[in-house]
Amino acid sequence: MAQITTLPEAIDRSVHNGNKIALEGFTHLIPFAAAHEIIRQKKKNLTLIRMTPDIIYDQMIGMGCAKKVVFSWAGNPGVGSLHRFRDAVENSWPNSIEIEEYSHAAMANAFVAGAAGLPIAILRGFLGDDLGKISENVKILKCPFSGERLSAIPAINPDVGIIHAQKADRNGNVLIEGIVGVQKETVLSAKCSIVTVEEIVDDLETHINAVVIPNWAINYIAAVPHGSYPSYTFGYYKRDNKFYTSWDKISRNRETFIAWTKKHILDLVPPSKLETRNA
Amino acid sequence: MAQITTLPEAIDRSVHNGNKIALEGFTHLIPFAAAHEIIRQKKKNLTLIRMTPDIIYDQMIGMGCAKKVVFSWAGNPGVGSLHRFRDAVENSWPNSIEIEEYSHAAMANAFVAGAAGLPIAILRGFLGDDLGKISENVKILKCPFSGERLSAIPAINPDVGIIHAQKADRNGNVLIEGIVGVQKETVLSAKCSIVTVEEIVDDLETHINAVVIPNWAINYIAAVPHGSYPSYTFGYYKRDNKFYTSWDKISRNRETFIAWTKKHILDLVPPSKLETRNA
Amino acid sequence: MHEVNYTTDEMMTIAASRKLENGQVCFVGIGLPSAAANLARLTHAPDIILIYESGTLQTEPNVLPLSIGDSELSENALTNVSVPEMFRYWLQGGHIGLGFLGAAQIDRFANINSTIIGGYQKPEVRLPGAGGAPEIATHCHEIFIIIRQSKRNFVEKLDFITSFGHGKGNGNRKELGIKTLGPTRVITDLCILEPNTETFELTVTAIHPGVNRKMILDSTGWPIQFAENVELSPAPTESELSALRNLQNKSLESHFHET
Amino acid sequence: MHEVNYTTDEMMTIAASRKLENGQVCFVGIGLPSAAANLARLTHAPDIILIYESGTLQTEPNVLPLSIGDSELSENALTNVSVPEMFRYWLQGGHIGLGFLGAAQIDRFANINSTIIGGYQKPEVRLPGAGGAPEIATHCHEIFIIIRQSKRNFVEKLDFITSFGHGKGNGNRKELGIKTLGPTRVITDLCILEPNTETFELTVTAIHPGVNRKMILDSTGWPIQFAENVELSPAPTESELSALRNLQNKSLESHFHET
Repeated sequence: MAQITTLPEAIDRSVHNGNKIALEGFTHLIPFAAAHEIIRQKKKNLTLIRMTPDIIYDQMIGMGCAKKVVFSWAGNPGVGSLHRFRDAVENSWPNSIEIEEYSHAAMANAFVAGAAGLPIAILRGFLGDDLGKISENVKILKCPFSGERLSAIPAINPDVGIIHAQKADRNGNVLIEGIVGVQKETVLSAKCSIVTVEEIVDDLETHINAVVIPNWAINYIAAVPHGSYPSYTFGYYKRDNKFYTSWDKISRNRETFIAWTKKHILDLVPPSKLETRNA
Repeated sequence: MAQITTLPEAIDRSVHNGNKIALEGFTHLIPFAAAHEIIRQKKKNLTLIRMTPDIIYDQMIGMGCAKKVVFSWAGNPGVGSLHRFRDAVENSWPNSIEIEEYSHAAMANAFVAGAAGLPIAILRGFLGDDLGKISENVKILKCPFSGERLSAIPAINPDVGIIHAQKADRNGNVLIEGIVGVQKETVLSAKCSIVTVEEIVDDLETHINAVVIPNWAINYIAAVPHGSYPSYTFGYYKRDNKFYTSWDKISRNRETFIAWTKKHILDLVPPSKLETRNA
Repeated sequence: MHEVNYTTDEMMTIAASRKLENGQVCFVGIGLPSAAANLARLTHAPDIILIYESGTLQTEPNVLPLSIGDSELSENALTNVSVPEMFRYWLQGGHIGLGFLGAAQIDRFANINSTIIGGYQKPEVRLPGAGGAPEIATHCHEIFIIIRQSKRNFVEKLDFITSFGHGKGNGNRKELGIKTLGPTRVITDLCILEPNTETFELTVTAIHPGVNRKMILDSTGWPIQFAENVELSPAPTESELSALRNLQNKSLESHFHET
Repeated sequence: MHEVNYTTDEMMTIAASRKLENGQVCFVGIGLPSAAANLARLTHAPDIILIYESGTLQTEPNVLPLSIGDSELSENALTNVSVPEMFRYWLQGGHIGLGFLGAAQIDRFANINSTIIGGYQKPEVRLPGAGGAPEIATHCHEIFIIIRQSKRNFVEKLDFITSFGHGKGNGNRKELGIKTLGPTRVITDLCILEPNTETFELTVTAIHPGVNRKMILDSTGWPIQFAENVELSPAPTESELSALRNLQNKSLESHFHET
């Protein structure tokens, strides 16, 4: 049964050093506020799982939270590289990180398997590409009926799954609208889940087939207005493309990155509106 | 690209003797009008695939359309037995039928696999039950990572998938609302698909995450008001529970069944409103 | 205090309903389980979470559904998901605490047959088959079964195991890799049965008012065991009975007397 | 007739856009593919169906999306499905005719690298990685690739095969059990390439205005072949250019000049 609490409390109780955690949201609804709270609480040795690491994991990696990143596309969308991610992979700064890499199709399937209580996902993937050849996490499975060769990959089951959503009702049922990515799978595959929401309302007032996650499938809910900024929340605010562009410059250099993080993450009392923090 | 046509035309062009066909709709949106048209067109030797055969397949079986039924629960919901189905299985009337039986979980997964272009579905199923022991369609698969034993079943890919839905727009995009069952999977797993709809409208006017099937995934669309009667269409009309109850009496006896079918299916010019036909 | 009249079916439904707890997440079969679960929701367990296999997640129907996919279920649900999602994410994913099933036949280890009487290939009676039951029986944390008790359906040997209960008894679930508890309680029109903690054989733990041990023995196809301490089920209260009857009348009205 | 000025990027985008057909179902990568596909939609192919991997099914954005998951894509889509559904039902299910990809590096058989430069364990340059490309490349009926041409990205040997094109040439896809056509066209800022029908090696089939064979040879990391009949790409028309520029300006305005 979801407990409605504050973000610092939810992170403190759920995320422990060494955990495998997934903060999901496919470009939309990226749970930035939760990531910043994890940075502030100085969590370490985390395995960070996310299809598109994006700026959110660039920040966490740069601040030394990660020992491993599980991903399928690591770029700054519409802009270019993730410099903190690259600095860690290429130069082991601030620490070396292990990477576990998939394609989007594979990783989406692995989240589905995790949510469905299966140990593996099967797909028609890794055909001819090098990822299938080098990865220990891709095995060939023979169809017991046709003899066809399929790929199998392990399910994803994070210790903690964290997402942002539009709203929760007072009982803690959560509504997600727009691009829904693998957010439902993140909550359902995780041992413990946190949902930050723009607001808590009396009634979700939505469509009969809307994407709603019931309170009994969630551990913690925290109201964090602008909790996905500089990503966006459909129906609430837009993506701050200028910030995404400016991140390229902020993050390219270790010193400017640290200065920005100190000012805009470490020194802030959460949860607060990040909108005015553009560099 | 969906062609908007009449129901007789759609059935005539798509459904051929000997085909494997699925008419889906989980209690809701059962495509009765399409089934009646198949009966009128005297299609034979069909493999009828459907999680819950319901009255719709009872009628088709009784009229000799079926050589095989693939299913997971064969009853008259809320009422009792399917007498025509039982007469075929127990007494080979009007002809013997083969059965291929699953659980709901297995069959739903098999539809998913079909829609996803996979040859098999895997699930944690058939644990200790006799269906897993006697079925040729259940095989054990060993997880290549953990060694765990999983069940594998073949994907469902009907020659023709038929569903009923609330509405299509003039381009042939289809909206399904309410209980959506395996309707999307039926269309996407089938080689050819037919959707009957209550009405064709200018604009679907629905939610950003509504269950909508685009026109390029559908072959034929036919407007058939009351096309799911005596089942129901959410937003349009209710389930005729009296008819479901009366079916027990109509169908219990071969002669009353044939008389009813002649009057209410064979002698009718389709598509028409069936609402006044209650026995 | 005057005597309250009630039927054995009413006693069974009310006895089952009492065993459901507030806040429980319950995967509900249609018919008797659905009646008992909704009675619980309308009486002592207002926050019980009801889930039906049609994809209606957390639904609060105003009347008992006639079919598993009634509009009443979908319109009063928190949301409606696809049937594959229901079985994959919610059931197999391990999110459901209690599975509440009906049955055609049951044996002493709470295995269920709802498939056939006679041989599988040419059955004497073809029953509806599995539906959602087999995976409900293995994936929910625990299972309640509600069934009228008679020699015809409490049988020495099932013709077919549709849903696995405790198999051949103690340890059999674990041997098959099943991690959930399985049937922890069977509620009938005569009594309540629970698996013996050592043998896992169903044992009478409570007897409904007006029922004696001989009636139970005569209605069971094997020499049924009684627990050391057998309770007497409290008779239905007037408020339980009126809640149940009101619900059933409203349901009949809704299903058959509207246009 | 006066001369029209345009950039090589504009030529590339317009050349690519012309190859898209009305009514085609097209899985679109972000950036150059998205620009070309939307230009086609706004000019000669108004009924082209655009799909982005974020789950935005059949979308008609008014401006070019900056990211794969822009609100512009979701608000103008027929519907929004989950990312797993997109990859499982729509892509792997075989419903998409054309996959339209960008690339960091390409080889003569249209294999793509977007993963690393150098060794995998300790790369000189870590690129973003696969994203949706590998399965787009094998599940769409055919593939177009749009990429700026230079010795740095048209290479003799890829450091990593992220997405399989024609592998080692003729027959390699079939050997691996891939049933789709793979890359049928590569559009660059200099020319258009198509696989030779026998060897499946990329061969220049059309050259853009102002480009000569030496420029193409100098911009390719292998001794590139020319088809027997090489066409001259028509220069962008004024209406094509104004449609593209208008779209790009509107997009910039929308992304960066609003609050």
